[in-house]
Parts: sequence; structure tokens; C-alpha cells
Amino acid sequence: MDALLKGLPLLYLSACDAAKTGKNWQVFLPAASLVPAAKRLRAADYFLEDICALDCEEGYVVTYHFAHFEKPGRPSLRVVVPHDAPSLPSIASVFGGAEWHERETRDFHGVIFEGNPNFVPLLIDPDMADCFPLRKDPKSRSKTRDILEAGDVVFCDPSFTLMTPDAPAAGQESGGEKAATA
Amino acid sequence: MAAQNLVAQKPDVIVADPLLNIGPAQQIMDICRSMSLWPMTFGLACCAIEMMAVGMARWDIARFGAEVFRPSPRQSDLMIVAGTVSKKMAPAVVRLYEQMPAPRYVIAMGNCAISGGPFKFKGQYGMVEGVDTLIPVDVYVPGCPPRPEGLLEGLFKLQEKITGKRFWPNPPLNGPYEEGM
Amino acid sequence: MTRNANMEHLAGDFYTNNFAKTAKEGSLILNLGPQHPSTHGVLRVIVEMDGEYVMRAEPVLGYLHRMHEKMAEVKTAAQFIPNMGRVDYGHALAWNWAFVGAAEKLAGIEVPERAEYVRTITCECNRIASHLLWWGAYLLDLGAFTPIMYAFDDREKLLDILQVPTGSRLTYSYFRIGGVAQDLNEDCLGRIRKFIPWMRSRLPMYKDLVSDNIILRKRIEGVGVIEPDLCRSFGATGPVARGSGINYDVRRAEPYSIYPKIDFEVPTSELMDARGRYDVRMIEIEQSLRIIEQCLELMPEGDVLVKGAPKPSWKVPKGETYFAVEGGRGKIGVYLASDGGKNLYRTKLRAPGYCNLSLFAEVSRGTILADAVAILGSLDLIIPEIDR
Amino acid sequence: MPAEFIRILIGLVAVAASVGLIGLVMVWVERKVAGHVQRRPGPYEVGPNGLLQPLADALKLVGKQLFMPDGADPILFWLAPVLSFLPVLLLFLPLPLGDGLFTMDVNLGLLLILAFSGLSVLSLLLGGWASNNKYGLLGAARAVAQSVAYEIPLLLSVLAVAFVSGSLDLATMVKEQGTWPWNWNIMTQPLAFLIYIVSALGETNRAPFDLPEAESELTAGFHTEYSGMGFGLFFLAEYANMVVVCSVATVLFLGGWHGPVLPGPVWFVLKVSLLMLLLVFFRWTYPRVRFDQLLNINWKWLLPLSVANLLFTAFFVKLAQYTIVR
Repeated sequence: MDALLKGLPLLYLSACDAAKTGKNWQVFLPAASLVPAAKRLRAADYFLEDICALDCEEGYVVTYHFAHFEKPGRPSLRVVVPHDAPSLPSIASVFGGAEWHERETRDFHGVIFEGNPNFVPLLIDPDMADCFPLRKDPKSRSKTRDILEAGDVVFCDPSFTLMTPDAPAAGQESGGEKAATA
Repeated sequence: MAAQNLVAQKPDVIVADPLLNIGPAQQIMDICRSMSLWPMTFGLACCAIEMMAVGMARWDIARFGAEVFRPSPRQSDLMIVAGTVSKKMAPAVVRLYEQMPAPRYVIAMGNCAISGGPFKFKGQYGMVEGVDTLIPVDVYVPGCPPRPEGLLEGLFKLQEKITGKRFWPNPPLNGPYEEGM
Repeated sequence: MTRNANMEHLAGDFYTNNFAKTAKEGSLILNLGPQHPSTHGVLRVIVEMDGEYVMRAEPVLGYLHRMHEKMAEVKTAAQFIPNMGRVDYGHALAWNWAFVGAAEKLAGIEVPERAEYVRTITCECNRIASHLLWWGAYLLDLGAFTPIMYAFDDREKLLDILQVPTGSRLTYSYFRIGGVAQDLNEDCLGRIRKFIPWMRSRLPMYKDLVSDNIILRKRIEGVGVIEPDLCRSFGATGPVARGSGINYDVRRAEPYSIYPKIDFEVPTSELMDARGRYDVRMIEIEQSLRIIEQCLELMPEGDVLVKGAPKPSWKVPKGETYFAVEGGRGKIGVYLASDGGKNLYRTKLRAPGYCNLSLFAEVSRGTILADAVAILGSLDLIIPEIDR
Repeated sequence: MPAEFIRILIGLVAVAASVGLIGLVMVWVERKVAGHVQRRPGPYEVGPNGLLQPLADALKLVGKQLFMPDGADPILFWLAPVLSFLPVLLLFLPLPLGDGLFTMDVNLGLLLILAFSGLSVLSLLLGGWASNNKYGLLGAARAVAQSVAYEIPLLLSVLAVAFVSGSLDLATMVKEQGTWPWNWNIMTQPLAFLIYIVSALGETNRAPFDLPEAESELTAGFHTEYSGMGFGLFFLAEYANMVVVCSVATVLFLGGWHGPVLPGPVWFVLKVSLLMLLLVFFRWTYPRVRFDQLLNINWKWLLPLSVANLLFTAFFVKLAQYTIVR
């Protein structure tokens, strides 16, 4: 995985315990490296399992799960998009199947995928397409690091603080909440 | 669709009282109607499989003349709402009902069609809680999904409703039950 | 067709209009569904047709969106199991397994060995039932009315078997976090033992009566060719991928439960067409019988539910996980994320049918309408699973 | 000729009544056969063994609301079902049920049947087109393409038999054949018989050639929008067409009313029933063919074969004449 994404600007890369989390690599990317990373995975014959958005305090963590028909393992690419402007480039041109997964993510979480060829509501009635049912209300959001496993860190960009455990346990809720509602 | 009223409209042509009401003729027609309820090929969810099972060899709804599943609503008499009606599906259900020629009957099969069933919860956003909020329902068959016997019993109830008489014996209360295999 | 004032109500809804924007002048736009005999429920496919040829097709989903992922956020993990029986009524136990397995993985619960065998046996029985359902419905799509009756005949026997431990015919919620709800009793095991040779004797008849029928062969051979690369691009799995020659089966690729101990083959077909997918499914029925047979032999005595199994109010420990099983339609994946609260933080269901169907638009381009129906059927669609 | 006129009138009434009856019986037979093919009882509870089932269906259909969709052509829409049914009645007129037992003595009976049977497709076209429904339109287009195509091999195979008997009069054609099966035309024209049966399936839109109403593709095809008796008439016409097709096959190939021991009409009805049963069996056994395959079967196989058959027949008939004259 390390070699596969060499040269791309990454934020965070860690090896995970597959027996517990079901994935063996997790990579946080800046939105700009998403399409190139997807292209590399496509060239390495990976296929897209699904796209899953997670509504956390810091924003929507959009996870792309990949798998391979011959090799074991499940690398996952992750992009964090802010609550107020959830927008990502579409990888539908790389993985044909991503089109529907992206539309589904839009239906549930309201994440916009720029460049999706047919970006209309898929699962939800177009009349109530803006209800975004899986968005959580700010109070019930959790922090990313409370849910996701840090794993064995291979690389971490200094500016990336999502997974670093914060020293003061207090102030966790009130501080994050303000940021989220903004 | 939001602007459009989803609930089935009253038909433009109200069925007028017959000029000459011949009781026996009416009764014969009722019996014919009840013995020839052609359902529409219209499955929504899990219950649709049990609806299919009713048409299959083991239960064979054909015995009661109701195996002629018509794909076109124009030719069917009975709409078996077999499954969950979502808000997205609701306009289609209403339209299908309106496309059926009178006299038409509706069986709400399964808890979802009756009340939203297991999918009715606080904060639900896509479910019609009971198909009877959209179209008039004649018989409710509860279950999740109802067993095929249940649907057959629903059919008998509908026949009873049409003719005012139950044609088939009541099921025994304590068996005998069929041995499988 | 010309439009006039009194046809305004036929002007089409949001999707039709959206689709028609890019339609060519003079082509016919046809809505198959949401009520249409060949869409297996409430799938809707908008097709642009030139005569009998499908120029373009767009599936429209969501007519059976049942908010499973939302429900997971208002229920505890154990309370959510019944939902899994309703996601895919064809192969409900695989979904049971995927969810329960994910929760066990996250909590690190070890399942008693007998429970693993019970799970495998029931799940494989359910897989046969699922394939039989597909087989009958597919032939109905192709205009043969009789095979479905025979398929349901066999399926009923399986349902009778599964009814004993699970208590229901279709929407099972039999697996528990840490095992299964109850053991297979002697009655049930005896029925399974009787069923295996019986089903084996039926398969040659299916082959003679249906699989080798010249009309059927002409209808499905060379129809809907899916290249392996297309499977990769769209994430198609299960019999669809195997029918395209990809040897991918989650039971082998990401082994779980006792499958590593069991000797079975993963059938593939190099034909890549509807015939390939048909053959793969028919062989899988045989293989499932083989698996059940071996399980019956190897099954140890013991508990079927781990001691101190989670109660309904059990909280899933913090963390996230992904667990995949092989369902009748392909790779079923359940992603769980928990913050340690009462309910699950996020549950994402990866439905194989969803990915399989997404390549339909690609494959159906330029085919005849009847072929498009044949392709749609060969993907084995269960709509509740796709819409979730 | 008042006598002739009265004969036709009585015949027409009898035909109309019997077609209705045949329709009812056939509905029952079809559902029962389907049931037995599928190992279930079929209609069972309505009347003894479900015998009253078709009657209930028919009365119910009569009592249903009639619909005409918005934007449909009112005249053509209602004309179509009637038009599909009436010509079929005429087809029964020249059919000889027994020696001298026919309604109208036309010495071009075969021609009359072929001419009027071509009309039925017109009704399908009108019905599909006038109902302002896309499925209907597609079904109608299919019906026309299919009917036009299958008319030709049907005609050619029939013509071969006409060559052998040297007449277009149905009664004469039957008389040419003998009592025993080896005296029937099927022995001299087996290929023509096969072609005829296959084309007949295509002409009557029966499975596996039921493309105009292909359920899984076009919901109900050309009669998608017809409710109640409009649909009922189409339904009835289908069965009536089947009867005609099987009767013609009996007359041309199976020796008509000829047969040992039993009286002629009984044999005739028996043979027709067996052929009908065969068609019913086809329907419940085979999957549906695809549209291009349907046309391929016709243009690439049936048509060349029937032309070849016709040429051979003509050649041998000429040869036989020549040798006999010698």
C-alpha cells in the first residue's frame, strides 16, 4: 500500500489489525489526491466495495473500501470533508460503480461529488431529497478518534491531528460541538 | 409529487344505483366476482415471495380461481399490496389502484402494508404508515410475512365480504397439521 | 408520440424528465416499472428505445428504501438482527451472519464450534433456496411458466427444514451475537439428510428439462457479456463475477467460520454471458449440498450460544469493523462503527445486488429489449437488498 | 336462394354459440393442463373439478368497468376487440365437420380462411395503436411483423397440400384422403405439416411465440389497456383462432372427418382437440423465443423449407400426372 501510493500527497497512513477492523490499511487523503489514488488502485486491479460516510465531529469521514479479486486485504481510503461545505471530486470516471455509491452518499449525508455524471437522488424520493437522514445532530456526534482505530502509523502529516489522541480529556465535547455547528 | 394529493381520488363516475335491481342476478354476479379474483402481478417486498408461494403447487391459489396473475392493472380485480409502501412508491400504488377497473379490491398483506410494520419508528423518513392512508383496503392479512395460508384465508375473507357467505370450511383449531417432506 | 394538453399527466416524473434530457430525437422512452413483471418487485428501469433496441437504460432505485441504516442508529445491535432478515429475503441468513459476524469481530466474541456448523448448514440451505428462487423467477422472465413451480416445490422442502430451528419461512432472524438462537434438533437434521439425495436427484431433471432446452440456450448464450474488467470497475461479485471467469468467493478469499475446513469448489465459467452465470448458480447448488453433507459429518456436540451472550441492551464496544460473507448474490459486507454508545454509531450495508445492478446500464446498451430483460434477470436482483 | 341463406344464418348462430362454448372449455382445459404440467390441481373448487371456473370468469369480465385511456382513439379502441373476434366467426363457415356438414359451400374455402385470418392481425394493430400506450404500440408492432412473416410459410405449406389434392375446396380435400392414417396427407406432406404447426403457433401468438403480449417484456402487450370484455374478446378470439388453425390442420393433414368406426364429426372434434392439447402443452413447456430469433426461424428456415417443399410437391404432382396420363 505504501508503495502503491508513493508520491501522492497523503495525510495519514497506518496499518490496521485486519482481524478486528476488517481492513489492513487506512489512508487519509486530501481531497485533491483522491482521484489519483483511485486511479492507482484501479490500475492495480482493486475494485471498489463501497463508499461509506461517517458523520463525526470534525466532519464527514468518507471511506472508500477496496478489495482485490486475487489478493486478500482491504485497503481503505479516507477523506474528511467539513460539515459546512461537504464536497469531493467524483471517482466515477475511474470506477464505474462509484457513481451509485456517491449518489447514495449524497442521499444520506449530503456530500456533493463534483463530476458525477448523473448526480440525482438515487434511493430517496427527489421531493424530499434534502432531508439527509443519516446526518447526526451536532450533540450526538462523536470524535473520529473515538471510533476509528489509529493502527500502526506508517506516515503522518504534521498538520493531521484527527487521529492523535488529545491530552486533555476535558473540553472534548463543548469545543468540538461549536466547530461542528459552525 | 408533493403538490399532488397522493390519496386515491374519488372516481368521477359514481356507480349509480341500478335501474332495475334483480336480487338473484346481483347475487350471481357477486359469486362470480368472488370466485374469479384475478390479482395483479404486483409484489413490493418480502411478502411478494409468499404471494408467489401461494400461487405455487403447494398452496395453489388456482383452486379458488385466483391464479390468473395479470401484469396489467386494467385486467386485474385484486391488488395484493404485498410489502412495504415507501413514500417514493406511493404515487405509483395510487395510480395503479386508479387504473384498475371497478369493482376492485385490495388486500393489504403483511404488517408493512397494514401499518408500516417493523419499519415504523421514530424518525422514519420514507415510509407510508399503512397503505390504507392511500387507498381503501378490504382485507388486512397480518404477519411478517404472513404465511401462505394466511393469504388464502385473506382471500376467503374477501370472498365472504363480497358475497356475504363463507364458502369454504373454517380451518380446524387444533390441527391436523400437514407433515412436511 | 405527440403530446397534447390532455396528456399532461403523462409528461413524466422527475426521473423520466431527467432521463429524457439527453435522449435522442425520435426515440421511445419506456418506463419498465416500478410495477413490471420482470423487475422482480419494484425496480424501475427507464429505457430509451429505437424500435426493439435499447439505446440506453437507467435503473431507478429507492422504491423500496426501508431505511435500514437509519434504523440501526435507533436500535441496539441485538435488536437490529431482525432487520437483517428483511434486507434480503432470498438469502436472509447470510445477512444475519454478516451483521452478527461483524459485531462479534468488533467485540472479539468467540462462537462455539457447533454454532459455526449450525450456521454453515442453515446458511447453505438458505443459499440453495435462494438459487432456486432465482432459477424459477429467471425462467419466468424468459417466458417459461412451469419451472418456477418445480423450483418452489423444492424450495418449500428447504423452508420446512429451516422453519424448525428458525421459526419462520422467509425473513429469518436466527443468528445471535455469539451463536444461534437454538440448536438443530434431530427432526431437522433428519430432514436435511433426506433432502440432500433428493435434491441431487432433481438436478439432472432440471438439466434435461430446462438447462439443455434449445430455446433457453439461444436466449441466454452470448447475451449480456460482462468482461472481468467491467466486474472490477463496478465491484460486481458473486455468481456475476464468477460467471465472468473471476475465481472470487468470500468463503475462500476472506475465509470465515469453518469454511477453510470444508472441501468445496468455487465454480467459474469462462462464458461471461448469462449462460455462464446460469451455470455457476446451478453448480453452486451442488456445491452447497456438498458443504452441508460434510458439515453434518464433522459437526461436534456442544453449545450453540456462547456463555454470557450479549443481551438485547448490550453495547457494542468502541471501534469500527468490516465483515464480509458470501451471499447468494455475492459479497455481503457490513461495516460497523461504534462509539460505545447504546446504539451503533453507523452501520453500512454493502449489498452485492446494488453493485451488480449498477453495471446493467453498461451491459444492456444496444441489446434487444428481450435481452435486456434476460440480462436483468441473470443478475439475480432482490430489490429490498438493493434499496435497503 | 333462401334455403342457402337460412343455412348460413343457422350456421352463424351455431358457430357463435359454439365458439363461446369452446372458449369457455378451452380456458378450463388450459388451466387444468397447466395445473397438471405443474403438478397442482388447477381450478378445483368452483363447480365440480373447477368446471364452472370459466363461467365465473366470463360473467365477471362482463361485469367489469370498461376503461378507455385518455388520449386513445375512441372508435378504433373499441373497434379492435370486436374486429378481432368477428372475422374468426367467418372462418368457421367453410369448415367441414363431417360429410356434408358445413355451413357454407365455398369451393374456395381454403382461400377464404387464409384471407380472413389475415384480418385478425389488423385488430391487434388497431388495439395496440389506438390505446395510446407504449407497451401497446410495441406489442402491436411485434404482432404485425410476426403475423406478416408467418403468414407466408403457412400459406406455402397449405399450398403444397392444395397441389396434392388439386382443389381449394376443403370438403374435396378431405374426400381425397382416406380412412386410415396412412391415407392422410400428413404421410405425403410431413414437412408441410411441421411448417404449418410452427407457423400456426406464430399466427395465433401462442407461446413460445407469444411476443405481442410477452408478459415479462411488455406487461400485456397490445391489450395492456383493455379491461373487462374488451380483454375478454381478445382472449376469446385467441382461442377461437386456435380452433380454426387446428381445424384447418385436421382438414388438410389429418384426414378431416375420416376415421374408423366412430362417426365423422366425432373424429373431427377428436383430432382438433388433440391438436389443441398439443398447442397447450407447448405453451406450458417452452420458454419464449426472442423477437429476432422468431423472425430468423421464419425467414431463414421455414420460408426456404416451405418453398422447397412446394417445388418438390409441384414437381412430383406433375410427374405423377404425366405418368398417369401416359
